[in-house]
Amino acid sequence: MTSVVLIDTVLLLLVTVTAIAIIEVRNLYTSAMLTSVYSLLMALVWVNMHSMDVAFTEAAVGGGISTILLIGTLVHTAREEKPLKVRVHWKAAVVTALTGAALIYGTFDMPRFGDPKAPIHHFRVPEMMAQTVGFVNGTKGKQAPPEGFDARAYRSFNGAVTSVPDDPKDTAWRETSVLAQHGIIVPEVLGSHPQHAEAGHHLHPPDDFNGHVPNSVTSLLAAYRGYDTMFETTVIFTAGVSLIMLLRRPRREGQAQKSAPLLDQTILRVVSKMSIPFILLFGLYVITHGELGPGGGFQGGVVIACAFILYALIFGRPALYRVLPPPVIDMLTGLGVLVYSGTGAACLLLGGKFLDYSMLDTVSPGEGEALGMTLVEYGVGITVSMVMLNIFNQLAEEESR
Amino acid sequence: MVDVQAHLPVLIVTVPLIGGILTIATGRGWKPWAWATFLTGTVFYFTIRLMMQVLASKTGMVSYELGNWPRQWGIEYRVDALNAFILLIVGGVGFITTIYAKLSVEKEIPADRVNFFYAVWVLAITGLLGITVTGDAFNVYVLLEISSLTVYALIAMGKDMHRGALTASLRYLILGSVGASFILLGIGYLMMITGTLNMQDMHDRLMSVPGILESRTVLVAFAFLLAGLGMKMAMFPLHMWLPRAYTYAPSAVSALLAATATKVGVYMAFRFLFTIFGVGFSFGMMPSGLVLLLCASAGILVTGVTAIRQTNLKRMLAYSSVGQLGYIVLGFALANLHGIAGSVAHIFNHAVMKGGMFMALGAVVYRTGRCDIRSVRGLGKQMPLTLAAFTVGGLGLIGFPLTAGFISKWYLVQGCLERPGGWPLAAVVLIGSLLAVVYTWRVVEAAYFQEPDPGTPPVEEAPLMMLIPMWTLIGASIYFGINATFTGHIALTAARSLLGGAP
Amino acid sequence: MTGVLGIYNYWIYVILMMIGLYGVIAKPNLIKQAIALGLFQTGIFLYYISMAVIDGGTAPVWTTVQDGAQKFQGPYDNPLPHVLILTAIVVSVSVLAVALALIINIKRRYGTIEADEIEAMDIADRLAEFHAGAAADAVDEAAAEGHGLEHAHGGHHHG
Amino acid sequence: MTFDLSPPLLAIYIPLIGALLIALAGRWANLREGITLGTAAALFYTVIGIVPRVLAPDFWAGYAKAPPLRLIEVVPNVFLELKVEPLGMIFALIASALWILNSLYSIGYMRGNQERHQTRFYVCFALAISSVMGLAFAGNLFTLFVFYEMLTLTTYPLVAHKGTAEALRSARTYLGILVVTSVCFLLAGIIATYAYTHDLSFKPGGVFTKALASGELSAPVLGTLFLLYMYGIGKAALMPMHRWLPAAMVAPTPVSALLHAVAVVKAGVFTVVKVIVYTFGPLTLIKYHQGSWLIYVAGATILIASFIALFQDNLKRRLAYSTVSQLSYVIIAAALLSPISIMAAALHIAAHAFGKITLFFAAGSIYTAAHKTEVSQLDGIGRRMPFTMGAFTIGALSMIGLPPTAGFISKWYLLTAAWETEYAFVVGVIILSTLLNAGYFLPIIYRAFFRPSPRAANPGRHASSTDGLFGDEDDHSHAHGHHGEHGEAPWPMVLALCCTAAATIAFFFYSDLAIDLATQLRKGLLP
Repeated sequence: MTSVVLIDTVLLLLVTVTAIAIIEVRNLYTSAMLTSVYSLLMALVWVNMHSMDVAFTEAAVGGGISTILLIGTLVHTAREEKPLKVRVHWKAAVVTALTGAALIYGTFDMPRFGDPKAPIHHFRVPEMMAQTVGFVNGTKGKQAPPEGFDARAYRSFNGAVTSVPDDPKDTAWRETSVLAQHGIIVPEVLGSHPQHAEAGHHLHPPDDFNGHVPNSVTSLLAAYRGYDTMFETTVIFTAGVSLIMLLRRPRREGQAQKSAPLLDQTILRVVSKMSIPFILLFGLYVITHGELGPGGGFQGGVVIACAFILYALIFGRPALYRVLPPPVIDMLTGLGVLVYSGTGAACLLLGGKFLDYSMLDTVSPGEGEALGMTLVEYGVGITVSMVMLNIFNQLAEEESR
Repeated sequence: MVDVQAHLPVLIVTVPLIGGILTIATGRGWKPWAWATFLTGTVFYFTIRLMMQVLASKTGMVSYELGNWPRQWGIEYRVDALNAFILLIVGGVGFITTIYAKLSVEKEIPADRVNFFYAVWVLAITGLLGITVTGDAFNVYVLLEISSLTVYALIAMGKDMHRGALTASLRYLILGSVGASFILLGIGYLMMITGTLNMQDMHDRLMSVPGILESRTVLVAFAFLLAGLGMKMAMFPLHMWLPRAYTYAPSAVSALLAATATKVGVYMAFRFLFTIFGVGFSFGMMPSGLVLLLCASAGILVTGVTAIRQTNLKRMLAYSSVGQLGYIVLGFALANLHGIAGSVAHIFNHAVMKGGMFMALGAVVYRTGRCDIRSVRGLGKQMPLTLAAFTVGGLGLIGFPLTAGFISKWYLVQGCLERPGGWPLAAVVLIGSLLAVVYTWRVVEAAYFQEPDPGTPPVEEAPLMMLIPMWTLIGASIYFGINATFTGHIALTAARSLLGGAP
Repeated sequence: MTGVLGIYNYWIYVILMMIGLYGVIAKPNLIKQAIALGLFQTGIFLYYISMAVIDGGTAPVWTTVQDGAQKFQGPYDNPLPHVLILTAIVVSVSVLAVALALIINIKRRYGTIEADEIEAMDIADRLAEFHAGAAADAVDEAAAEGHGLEHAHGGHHHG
Repeated sequence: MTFDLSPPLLAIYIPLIGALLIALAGRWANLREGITLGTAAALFYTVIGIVPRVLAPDFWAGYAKAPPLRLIEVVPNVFLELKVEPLGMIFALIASALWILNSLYSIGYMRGNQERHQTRFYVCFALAISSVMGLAFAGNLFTLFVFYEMLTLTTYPLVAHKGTAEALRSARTYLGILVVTSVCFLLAGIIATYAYTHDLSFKPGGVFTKALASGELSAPVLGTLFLLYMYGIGKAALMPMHRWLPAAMVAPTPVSALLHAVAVVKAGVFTVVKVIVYTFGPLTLIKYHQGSWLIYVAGATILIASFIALFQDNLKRRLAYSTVSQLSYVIIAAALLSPISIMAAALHIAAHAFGKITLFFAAGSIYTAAHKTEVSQLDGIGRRMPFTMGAFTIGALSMIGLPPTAGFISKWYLLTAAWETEYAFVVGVIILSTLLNAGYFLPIIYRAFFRPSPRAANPGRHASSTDGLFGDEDDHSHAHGHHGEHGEAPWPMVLALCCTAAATIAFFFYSDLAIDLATQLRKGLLP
């Protein structure tokens, strides 16, 4: 507990300093590299807060993709910012100060950091996790918690919470909070009450996930909020297409492509040739394993894209285009979203609602849920990797002109 | 096979989504356009059926739980009279604008990326539809980003790739992202306090837990949502991105945006202010009514005057759009039955009028290559139908009787008068019409009573492919000005349900 | 968690956002603006993730194998904000990509990526457009007057 | 009693169809103008056919119960609807009758002056008449407003007809004042009325009684509404909203004649009377002591406008200010709120129409034949154009209110009403304005008949002092060539103006129909 806060405090200070440096430094390359540092620090912050998936993504996106994008852009634009006439932009400072003050004002009534009794920890999400999905006890489909289910009783499911008595010091703030006064944050310790112990019989035995996959982030991402994720994939697709629209120019046939300058570097060549298959394999693993541990389509997709980018860097883009011609990349970009939305549509065609994976049970009995989630993860992976590759290609082509 | 009726809400979004992605595989030439037309036509058909379904249902509401997850945990699509109406507008105008787009896109967009253009175009419509249909707060944010990203790209394509389009797009991107971030933040605050993301669930929590509404967190959430939405819907004085964006965007894109994008922004404001926070909080406990009324009034007057001073007609219409948005904001900020009804009706009426007017300007650009006030001189004779469409649309903006604009004004003024001390607001609404007279009449005078500049080659009437969509919208603005029972009924129903709190 | 430490994370997020916002408004360099926009958004991510933390909690991956059976070892942090932020991160990188593409194009067409210089060029563009119109108007008016004078003149002769 | 209300609808459709046919026949001038005349005749016939219903003795007994002719529900509970009543009947009758003569006159004028865009002119004219019919037969305030605005819009192209900078500027003033007043005040008043009463229909006795009785509406608010209406009806040219009328004189004379002496301005005062009688109700206004200010404003308008007219050298401008002052006769009559005065208002709408159109016709004839626009140019013209100036004299007498002309009848009723209501102010205004009227009309007649025509005048100077009202320079140069040799105007014009002059006199002797209708109107006012 305290260790989390301690590390958190230090890391966040570092992050803040980096952020200031990013804004203030005049050399844009430095700024870009600091952004990368910033992202890695952020990834550490996320890890510290137990958000493995976000940390993974932040490292891949912030440390990887964003930096590539920024450097790629800087090559074509400018190295340095123009020196500013004024040191402090007063208008901006005032706007910023006011906005910040408003936001800080809002924080005073917030549940404190890590408070287990914050509404978000005992309202919908616990209910959701206690819900039964898939084939459980011989019945198919999703079942709402039984009548009389007390969401707060989930705490007994969430183990330790109920057994930890409230530290009066920790809860002192609640007395002053309007939220606590009106019961939005439940002051009494639940579970110790006999009534809740009785409610406990509705809960599932602790070694059963109620049909959920173990990584509850994936469960939410690909199942409960799978529809959001479909659009997240579409956002990436849109970015890819927008980039094509904005940057691609008609390709002149027979144009002399720059030879790959790194090809002479034997060590690089050999090492990369050896490692690329493993990177690819790892990407696939990350996608597939998303149900069990951190990772998923997005992170895996980025890893796969990196493999291709590495290939292009070492062996030149013509080599990459022999493997993956640009039209194929374009089509694959869309294919990912199509796989995702196609899965949803398949559920619909099988008689359920859009993205109702339990319908896939007819295809693979008992594992419809898992099948659906794997399919959509692959969809995400394909689109993400191909869009990233496409972005890289656009920027690189820009360079070769 | 599949029961379309049962899945209408989701089909409205997924059909154009899947279809939009397939657009990139349709090759070049007329095919992407035909495919996009087919898609938007299908969507339009779905929106009509959904509207009928909503009107026929006893609860006045259609709910669809995606993935069959119960609505508190999954994502719910929830369609009542209000969003069915907005869907109808987006679907209908989207379809008509797509038909219109063919010629102007052929002329303004490089041929090798027409398929990408239409893919993005269809996805933009998808995003707008998705925002409108959903009942989940976070889903709104995701779809908002889809529509925003696509719109940035569409604007950047620019009229003849004008370089101003790039800066316009980037400026919109930055402001739009800040706005969207504020919305994301507001949603986060609300989620933290209520523990849920479903709009109806949030509302129930906000209503049922005593004292929660006085919490500083909710207050800040409200303020930031309002600011974010204000930027997205280009509410004065947060409209800075809009005039440029509309001016430099390709003609068809201007028409689409003017008719749908800001309207969906307003719809979000409806949902957040009325459905989530409830009218009692938004307009009772918060001073937002006053703030919005002030912004709207100032917007109507200032942008009206600014529009008069423009020589570029697209820019003029863009400022006019900000002003007309002021009417919509003013209407719902009144927070009474007729005000809200006027606001809802004006969403529709302005969409058809302004869409038609931008199409008319697009036709002028198509023929003359320009759209400043001088380029329309004497065009009343050379392009009679186009200029007539522009004039009729302009009469609608003025609020001339028997045009759609009059209906909105009728409700709005009524709403103003129902509010105690609302006389000055009624005056603002009416003075706004007068400003519209001035800026519309400059064009009418130039087109009908002035001779073309010597040396300008005579031009032909716009092609039928442009005239038909243009006149469909303008015709609708006349039809719904003469017989507004449909729009009036829907607007009043929506207003009642918004005031009742439940969608 | 007591006192200020209880909302420390929430203050840091505000500070990060505000650093970003300051950059967006104050920096004329477009790339700097894009980077600042990214910082601004990360602030929000920090807010969401902080919300998910539960005292004594662990990552919301529900499996540890003990004696061959999977066991819960709670409490777990709330997975919902994590999911939302995954989406938001993806959105922010997409926005960044489009912004950078626009900036590259702007550099191509304007030759600079400093907002104030671009603004000046835009104003010059519009002024040129406006002056062309105004000049034409002036020519028209002069022509109209000349025309009128000629006629009045002619009239006198006639009389 | 059953109302067969389709004729009023027909009265709107006939000019509309006429407009369509005129547009289609645009290329063949004779056919086009034949259609215009035919349409006008058909319209008059239709309108005449409605009269007996209104004159039926039990008209008012069935009025309240008779359903209006509902065309369409525009907004829920607000209909576009028509309903015939005596006041509208008078207005429709005059407008349709004078359209025939005016069409005849237009043919002569437009051809004589070789005007351009003649098809547009005839089309807009027919559309304007259609709007006038709608206005006259409007069944509620909403419908009234719709046609009121349509009338503004359809007459705009007629005012801007020449397309010169001067014409456009004047047309802008015209549109500006009429739209500003109607949108800012009239529309606001109508919507406020709806908000308070949810009743926009025309009822003898007014619609506010219930709201006033229940205290929902207070007397000051009623007064404010009254103010909104009176200044909202810009077409009534109540000072200071009168400026559009002199500006509109830039239009071709037939437009000035029918529209700005009859249709448009009469639409204004007609609306004023209609609102006073059917929306507010004279008794309500008296009971709550509202609206007496109108008498003084109208009185002031009469005097000031007459005074300005004295100093106008441009003939049409002088006529325009005369119109402003005459319109306020109607308003002052309506504002007296007595049954007789309301009758006087209705009769003056009719009486003034015949006289004023004659005067405008004469002015147009003079312009066409002699290209003269200024009063100071008219020396001796009576001997060259005896018919024109004879008719002009009759019209002028009617304006002054001398028998045997139409003007005498309405003035008589007005004086009676003023006497009865004991408004010495009104009696004074009438006497003074009669003197002023004589003061600005008689010198013209004197010049025309008793001064020798000029021989050595320099027409060029006159041409440049026309204020651009007849701005087209070509016309002037054309005129100089023929100066001094002109006779009467083309025959259709002379025929038309003789007819209107005759009608002005006939109205004095055969005023039964008008008085019957006015009496019917008065009957409705009695509880």
